[in-house]
Amino acid sequence: MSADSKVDISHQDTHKRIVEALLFATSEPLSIDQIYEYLPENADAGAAIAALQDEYAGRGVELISIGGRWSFKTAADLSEHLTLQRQEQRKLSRAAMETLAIIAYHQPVTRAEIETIRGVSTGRGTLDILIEAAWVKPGRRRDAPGRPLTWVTTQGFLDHFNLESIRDLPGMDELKASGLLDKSVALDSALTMGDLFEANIKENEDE
Amino acid sequence: MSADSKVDISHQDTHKRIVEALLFATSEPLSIDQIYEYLPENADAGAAIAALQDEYAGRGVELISIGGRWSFKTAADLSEHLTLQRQEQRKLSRAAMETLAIIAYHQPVTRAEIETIRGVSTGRGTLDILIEAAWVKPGRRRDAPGRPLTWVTTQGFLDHFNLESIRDLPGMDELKASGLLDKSVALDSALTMGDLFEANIKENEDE
Amino acid sequence: MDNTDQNTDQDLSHDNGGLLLNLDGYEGPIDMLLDLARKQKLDLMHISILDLARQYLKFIEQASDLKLDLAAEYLVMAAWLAYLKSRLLLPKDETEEDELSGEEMAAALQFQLRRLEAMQDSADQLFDRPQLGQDIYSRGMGFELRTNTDAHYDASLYDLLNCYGAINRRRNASHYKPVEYNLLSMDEAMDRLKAAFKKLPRKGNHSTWLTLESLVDKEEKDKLLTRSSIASIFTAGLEMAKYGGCEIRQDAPLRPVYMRANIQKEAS
Repeated sequence: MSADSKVDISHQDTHKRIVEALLFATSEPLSIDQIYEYLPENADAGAAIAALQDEYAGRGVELISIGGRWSFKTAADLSEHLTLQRQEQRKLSRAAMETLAIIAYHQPVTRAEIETIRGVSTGRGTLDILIEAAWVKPGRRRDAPGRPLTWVTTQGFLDHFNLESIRDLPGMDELKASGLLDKSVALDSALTMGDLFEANIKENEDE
Repeated sequence: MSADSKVDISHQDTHKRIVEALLFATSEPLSIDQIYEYLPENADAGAAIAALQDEYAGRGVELISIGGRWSFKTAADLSEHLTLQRQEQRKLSRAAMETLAIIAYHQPVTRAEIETIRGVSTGRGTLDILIEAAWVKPGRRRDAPGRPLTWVTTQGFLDHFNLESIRDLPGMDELKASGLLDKSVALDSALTMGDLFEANIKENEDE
Repeated sequence: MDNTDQNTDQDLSHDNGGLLLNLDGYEGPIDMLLDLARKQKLDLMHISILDLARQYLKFIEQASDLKLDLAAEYLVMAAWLAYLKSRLLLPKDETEEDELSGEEMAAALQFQLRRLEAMQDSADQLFDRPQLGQDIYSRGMGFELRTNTDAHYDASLYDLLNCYGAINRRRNASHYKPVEYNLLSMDEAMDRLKAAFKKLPRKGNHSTWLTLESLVDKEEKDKLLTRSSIASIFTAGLEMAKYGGCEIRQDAPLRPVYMRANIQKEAS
């Protein structure tokens, strides 16, 4: 008899382990009937579940019943610990970067003006991103029909781009000189290139 | 003092519960660094993991380490009881299995070395299958003429075959001791037969 | 010799009757050699490479008798094994020090076979292990851990300026009109050259030399027009010279360019 009951216990333990593994590995909560499909005929799924529920009580994971189906869930009191605060480095989209550039150079500037300059309408998210990054903020309303809101850059913008003031942004001339605004260079440079007929041109210039 | 140590113990318990919930919630193995992201600064993730590993030993679900990452997995001995949700897996060709074994045991290994060991050129699809299964990936280029690419196994390979590390590959120690994994010998034998095979291999690759 | 060969022939056709049919099952000649070796039921360390070479060559012979198409690699292996066989049977040639001895070649082949066998066994052992998704399972209901992200945007001043430049380039491009440059065309240059030649006095078949410079309008303030005039008139001169209508001369580099009309040719 004692040998028999030992076998029973070890069987019960195996059944409990199967239920445990099963509930862990399935992608949906399981009903008692579904659990029985995985167990030998003589098994007691109810006892296995009860034992597991006891063993997991107070742990980081708990065995709970939802509408008669069983499932492991992380303990409710840990939810805040399982949420991660993350600092993420993101690349600014082209649209956002252009919008920022226009606000920087043309501030205070309305959304309509930004769109005119960019030649495309500005998506809802674009300004949001710049506000979230704390680089732009609303300025005064324009004294014009509809009193549209204007946008200006922030101190945070100056800090990030290491600018003393907004006046330190390179002007159009400087942008041109750096090649950032250049369009066609070909024929203009023909005038300044080395001369085969130097004498000729000098003659012309003298006159 | 006793109050303090009580607080410590309860903190430790909370940390353990967080780690437990965390590892239970994710299907991907997590590194210690990833786990630390969820814990307060003073926490000891190693101690929490050690305690959990003890507590789960012999249960239906076990805490195991794969390539230095931690994950709960169902116990291997329950495999036959959990067959209902077995995923239909594509049977790998013998060529692919051999190639995988060669990469696993000889890594980092070049394609030419794989071909020398197998004595045949590697079919176009063979490596593809292993890459698609996310079991192998390109390693560093070899510092040799032509700077050939080497191949190594992935974290996913360890995960799939339930290996803690490459050192735990079956028979690894014996193979090493027998000199069969010796790179320099491999090259020597490549020299003896390689000349004869080379032309033929190239022909095949051109097709 | 013939006798023994015939014997082995019979043995082989008996032993390896299935072998011919199973050629597709081999991953290559070494794989097949390994299978032949395993049939010797010996530890690979103690296998007779010479016997193995004989069996393989016999097999290849049979295959060619049956006109089976063998992959090139099987034939290459046959050639190598035939060579190995001769090296093993013939007395050592002491003069050829560079080449491996038959024994060394046999050892290399044995190593190849042992290594391939080890890898094949390892592959089997590997796939006998409990596999994820077949024998062991990871969390089925793995939920996404929530992450609250504080986005931190990164952008350089260069990006900002480059973008502003791009906007301006784009705006200008949208109003782009081809600039009309004031240039002297080839036709105009040709006309001017011909008119100049006509005004000049003739000597025999030729008119007087004139300089290229003299054909350029000295009053012109537009430097680009001046430069294009020089280029166009010179090119027109070359065009005319091509069919003998004029001659061009320059005494030295950077000296004036002279042109004169060749009346006879021009007329003809």
